[in-house]
Amino acid sequence: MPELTYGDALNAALREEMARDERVYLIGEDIGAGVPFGVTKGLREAFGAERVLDAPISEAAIVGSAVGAAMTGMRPVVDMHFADFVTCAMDEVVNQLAKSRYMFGGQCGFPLTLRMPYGIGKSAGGHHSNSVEAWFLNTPGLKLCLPSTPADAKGLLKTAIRDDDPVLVFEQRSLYRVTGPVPEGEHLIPLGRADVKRPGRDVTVIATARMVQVALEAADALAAEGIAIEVVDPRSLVPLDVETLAASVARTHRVVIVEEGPLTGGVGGHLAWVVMEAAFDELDAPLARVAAADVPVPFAPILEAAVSPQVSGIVAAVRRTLGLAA
Amino acid sequence: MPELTYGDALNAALREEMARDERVYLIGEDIGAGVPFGVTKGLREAFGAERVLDAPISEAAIVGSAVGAAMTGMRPVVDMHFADFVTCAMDEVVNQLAKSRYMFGGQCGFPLTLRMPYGIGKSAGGHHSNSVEAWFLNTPGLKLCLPSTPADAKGLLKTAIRDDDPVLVFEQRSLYRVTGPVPEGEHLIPLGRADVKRPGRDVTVIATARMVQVALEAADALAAEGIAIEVVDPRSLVPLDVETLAASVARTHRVVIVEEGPLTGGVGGHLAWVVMEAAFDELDAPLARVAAADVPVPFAPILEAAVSPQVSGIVAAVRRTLGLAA
Amino acid sequence: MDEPRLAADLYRTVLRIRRAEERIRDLYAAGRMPGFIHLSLGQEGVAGGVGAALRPDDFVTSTHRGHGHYLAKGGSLRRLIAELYGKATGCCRGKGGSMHIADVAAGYLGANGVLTAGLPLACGVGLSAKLRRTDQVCVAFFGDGAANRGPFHEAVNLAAVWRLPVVFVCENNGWASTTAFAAATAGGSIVARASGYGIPGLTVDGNDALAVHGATAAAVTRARAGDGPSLLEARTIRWQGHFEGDPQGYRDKTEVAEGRRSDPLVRLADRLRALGIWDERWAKETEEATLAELDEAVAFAEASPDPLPGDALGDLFVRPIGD
Amino acid sequence: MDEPRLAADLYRTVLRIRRAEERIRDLYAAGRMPGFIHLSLGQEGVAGGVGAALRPDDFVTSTHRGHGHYLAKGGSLRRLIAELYGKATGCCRGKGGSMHIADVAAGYLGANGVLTAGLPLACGVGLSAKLRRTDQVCVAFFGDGAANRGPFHEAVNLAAVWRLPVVFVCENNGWASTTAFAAATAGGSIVARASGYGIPGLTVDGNDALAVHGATAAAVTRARAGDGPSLLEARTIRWQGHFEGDPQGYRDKTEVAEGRRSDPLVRLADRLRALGIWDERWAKETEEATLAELDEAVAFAEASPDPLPGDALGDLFVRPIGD
Ligand SMILES: Cc1ncc(C[n+]2csc(CCOP(=O)(O)OP(=O)(O)O)c2C)c(N)n1
Ligand SMILES: Cc1ncc(C[n+]2csc(CCOP(=O)(O)OP(=O)(O)O)c2C)c(N)n1
Ligand SMILES: [Mg+2]
Ligand SMILES: [Mg+2]
Repeated sequence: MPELTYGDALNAALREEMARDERVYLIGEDIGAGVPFGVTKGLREAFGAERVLDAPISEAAIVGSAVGAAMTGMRPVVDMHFADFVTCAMDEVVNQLAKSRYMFGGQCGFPLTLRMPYGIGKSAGGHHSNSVEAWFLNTPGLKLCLPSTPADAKGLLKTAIRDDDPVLVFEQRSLYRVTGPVPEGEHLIPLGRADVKRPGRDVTVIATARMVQVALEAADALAAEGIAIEVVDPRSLVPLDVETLAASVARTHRVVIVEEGPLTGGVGGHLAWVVMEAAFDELDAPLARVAAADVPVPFAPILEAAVSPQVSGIVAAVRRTLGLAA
Repeated sequence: MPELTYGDALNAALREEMARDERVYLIGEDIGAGVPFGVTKGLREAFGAERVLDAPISEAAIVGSAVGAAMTGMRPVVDMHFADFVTCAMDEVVNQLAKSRYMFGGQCGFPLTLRMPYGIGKSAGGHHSNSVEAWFLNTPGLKLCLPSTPADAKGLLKTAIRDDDPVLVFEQRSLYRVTGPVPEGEHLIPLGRADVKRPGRDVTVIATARMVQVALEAADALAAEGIAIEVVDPRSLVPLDVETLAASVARTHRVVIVEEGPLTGGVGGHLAWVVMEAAFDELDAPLARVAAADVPVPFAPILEAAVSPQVSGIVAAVRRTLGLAA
Repeated sequence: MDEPRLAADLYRTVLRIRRAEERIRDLYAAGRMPGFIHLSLGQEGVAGGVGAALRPDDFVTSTHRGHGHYLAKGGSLRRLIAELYGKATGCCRGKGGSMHIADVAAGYLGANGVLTAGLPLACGVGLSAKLRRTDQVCVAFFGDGAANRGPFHEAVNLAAVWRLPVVFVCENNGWASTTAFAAATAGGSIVARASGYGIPGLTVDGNDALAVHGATAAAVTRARAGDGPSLLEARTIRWQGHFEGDPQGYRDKTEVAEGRRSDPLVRLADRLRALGIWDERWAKETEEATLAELDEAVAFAEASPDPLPGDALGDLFVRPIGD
Repeated sequence: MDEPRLAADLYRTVLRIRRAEERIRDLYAAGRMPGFIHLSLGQEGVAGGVGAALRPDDFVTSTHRGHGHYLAKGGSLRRLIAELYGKATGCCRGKGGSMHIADVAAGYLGANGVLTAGLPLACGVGLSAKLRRTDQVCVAFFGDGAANRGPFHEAVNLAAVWRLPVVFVCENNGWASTTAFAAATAGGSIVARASGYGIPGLTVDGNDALAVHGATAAAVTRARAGDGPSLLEARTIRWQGHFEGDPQGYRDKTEVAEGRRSDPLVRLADRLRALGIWDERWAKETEEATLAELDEAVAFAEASPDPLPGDALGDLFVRPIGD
């Protein structure tokens, strides 16, 4: 299996789906040149400027137009540039995209994929570092996935594009250059199928996207002291694979939930709730959560690191869950 | 103590604070005429059109301008018309209002009050019925309160206006005509102080805004079968009075959390997490949640009722928590 | 189409909207319909004129005041009324309501509870037509108040720079709820903004359905030919309150009284007379047919079943979760 | 101010920005500064000309390319450089960075990571001045690309209809990242949009700091007098990539080479020569003083302490939760 970066795996997914279905087109700012993260590079050359549309800086019109196109036979893939800027198209995502099928009484589908490059990394500052998936978790009508590896990136993006419903794909910015094996061609990962990234008997650690990588580092550190954590990656939050999560908890009886966004009101609260609902009696200890501090993301590297979830934080939470000194 | 409607209590708060501090001004759409809910009626006559500003339909400019005014000495009170339309000013709330003080390194305050008429009621349809507070719970830099009674409405709004930080006041639309005793003049309710709306020994029911009223109805129904629920109203979600919640749970050992918005990713998940953190060992049964279904709010009364949390749902959840047949 | 035929058609359409809106007003007042209702009484000339300039396979994105737009686009009166009743037979199966009437098959891509939201949607519909190599056109309706929201700017610029087959139709009725046009809008008109985007802008008397038709037809022809969008501003008058039940303390009663002198239906009748083809019998038959259709539609709605509570959970996804 | 004095002042300001941006470019390339950097090299004439037309108690809202705006508004070079280093002594105590420089006391109300966000803010600053009965003015800077976002429209309309003391200054450098101006913007110019709002619009050569100053001063006078906003479009050239490190595959190298012929600093020097007041010694002293200030600022930043990790939790609220 070839090794690709996460970014190139996404590029391959776009390329394959555009070749497969001419209704698929891309729209965003500066995507013709592959800006800002290289994911769309070479696609304008391959498919023409008509299918790789460099839009004006008009997020509301970019997303809104894609909603209009989706309801009239096209399958747009929208590049949000930075997920932070979804704030500039919030109405289009929430009131038009997510709700219209339902409010139309099911008259048509809205097969739109919204690519959301997000997250903390490289001191990009408070307007370019946010995790915004919690907003959309509370917005019925959207499916959400967050790939953590190059293979998942390809498989989930391809699935998202073929889905007849709106899917938001959250791509953690710092993962774009991470490499891993990626199946060639037809590689589809269904939404709602979690993946155990590392098995372990002691504690279930639930994490998505870049937090999976951080959790895997924590797993190595903990393995050194004989603690085996199981890293479970839900891969999609809507739909959510409750069964796999519950099965893991039934084995470990202890749970740590890791997320990159702020703790208060974060997706971890929802996951904690789901686990509790599904496996309350299995829990031998209170659930623990590791999340960003409840502040915007600051600029200076020292501060940025101070607010972000770190390996050390996961290690401490796992130990706490096991009743050990943190 | 005079009886006032919730709407008139808010009106009194605005009137008193405008009289008290000339830096306070109101801005929104059609507020001069007191539209849409009558909360601002008479204020233009009392304080002049310069302090009760009828803006163009330009939500981004309404909120954005208020942020600019707040950082240069004014204390704007923004009327969002319907909280749903905050989607049209999401960047201004999230990236400008919530973050700027922090990102400026604390150079100035942003004393802005954002009034958010929200929620389900009277078949207003999917674009005029939403609970959006969960988005802002995950947005550090904002304080959030949700008054449930006329007295709380007055006391919390007055406090919000005097607060040097941004405060979002979520006013459930259906409460505007509910009446209750309201203290005259200087009546301030600090943020972060929960209120036990009805004491009870068996189950703690946590609810805000209109859900408090529904929970109180459920309390009556349950009292008839000898079950005494304690209805605790956090009143503000940021800051959150964890102590009062935990103390109640320490008495009842059982918790039902009620919210008006969709279950998945809702504020109830956060509250469940907080309760678990604070009182895991006190819990004799899994927490239960009552929330809206995970769909947009439909139009037809039958459908609207079907998706909304009802007294019957709370009663069933309480019984389930007690191990009784629902 | 020759003018007599067109004028007669427009008369029929405007009459149909007029009578439907009047009936809705009365039914709503009688408590038969839940929710909020915004009527287009007085503004029917705009809907009629625009609708007549479109093909069945063209598209429209609409507003909270959209009943007339829907009917003029070939919408079903039965399914409209049933939706306003919140019945299972409504065009949105009772999930939408007045502010969210939609009929994708009729090319009516939704009223909208969010002002100005339809303009970006229309750009995408136009883009879709372009990419699918059809010559379909999309009209985006919006009010004078809605023209002050940002998506107006983004959409008009996008359509202009990409030469999308979109016609932006502003119904300027002088009011945005309680706010007078001039109090909220700089520049004196909406159409004044067109030149900044290098696109044609045209003001038209919105109460003259024939004039609206002419202006729209020209803009549609241009759009179909690939020459890009136009901005039309139809000046008209809102006879009712902003919403049904609006006490209207903010406006002078004489305004509507004067406005009624420019009734688009009367003006069409006058035009038919001037063309020498007005026929009392035809008018009577048209009136009767219109009322008969309406009676039937109301009866249909009344007799239709309510949705079932369990229906509330359907229609969210094409592929429901768990399937 | 007489022209010689003004030209000399502008020369000093433009030089200060030029040397600062060059030094930042080099320090960033050397890995001394984290994050992203957008430089205004080539565009200093706009910042200089605008800044000189403002009083210390006036305000500016700025953009991601804002270092020059800050310095021209009387900003502190030390605190700017320290912020770019992410140091505790930076103007935002290391929490902002290049895209978020802010200095409220200097009337510099923030660079912004969100394009166009500064325009609505500026309206509120203008409204605040009006309500507080001062005659302060706020300038909102934005790029040609940012002019296509909705808040541009909302803000310009609001300022126009309320006659707010705001001056909208578009720096049109021909590019929005990799996207050429004409590919994204209908109408041929930004200033063409002014008439739609009934406000004055003026195009000015952004590389001619004196011309920028003149146009801004007129707009500021108008704003101070209560006559409302103006829209200026300063045509200029971005010498660097969009951000430092941008490979710029999308643009022709000759463009910048040609642009450099219209160097705002050289043009000021030429003007001083034409006025007969160019003095080599003065120029040398000015250069030396500028570099000395810069050296000192860099040394200050280098020597400054990093923030403490615990500082990350502060500055969120005026009244922190739990207090
Ligand atoms: C984004 C948004 N803001 C505010 C509202 C509330 N609202 C509904 S209709 C209306 C007035 C609209 O005026 P106009 O666009 O002129 O249309 P008209 O009602 O005159 O047909 C307002 C403010 C809304 N629905 N959406
Ligand atoms: C709302 C928003 N959309 C997109 C971006 C990403 N972005 C940053 S700068 C830029 C180009 C800006 O062009 P222009 O406004 O002309 O300013 P310039 O860079 O030329 O100074 C883009 C697309 C952003 N920061 N904010
Ligand atoms: Mg209107
Ligand atoms: Mg530019």
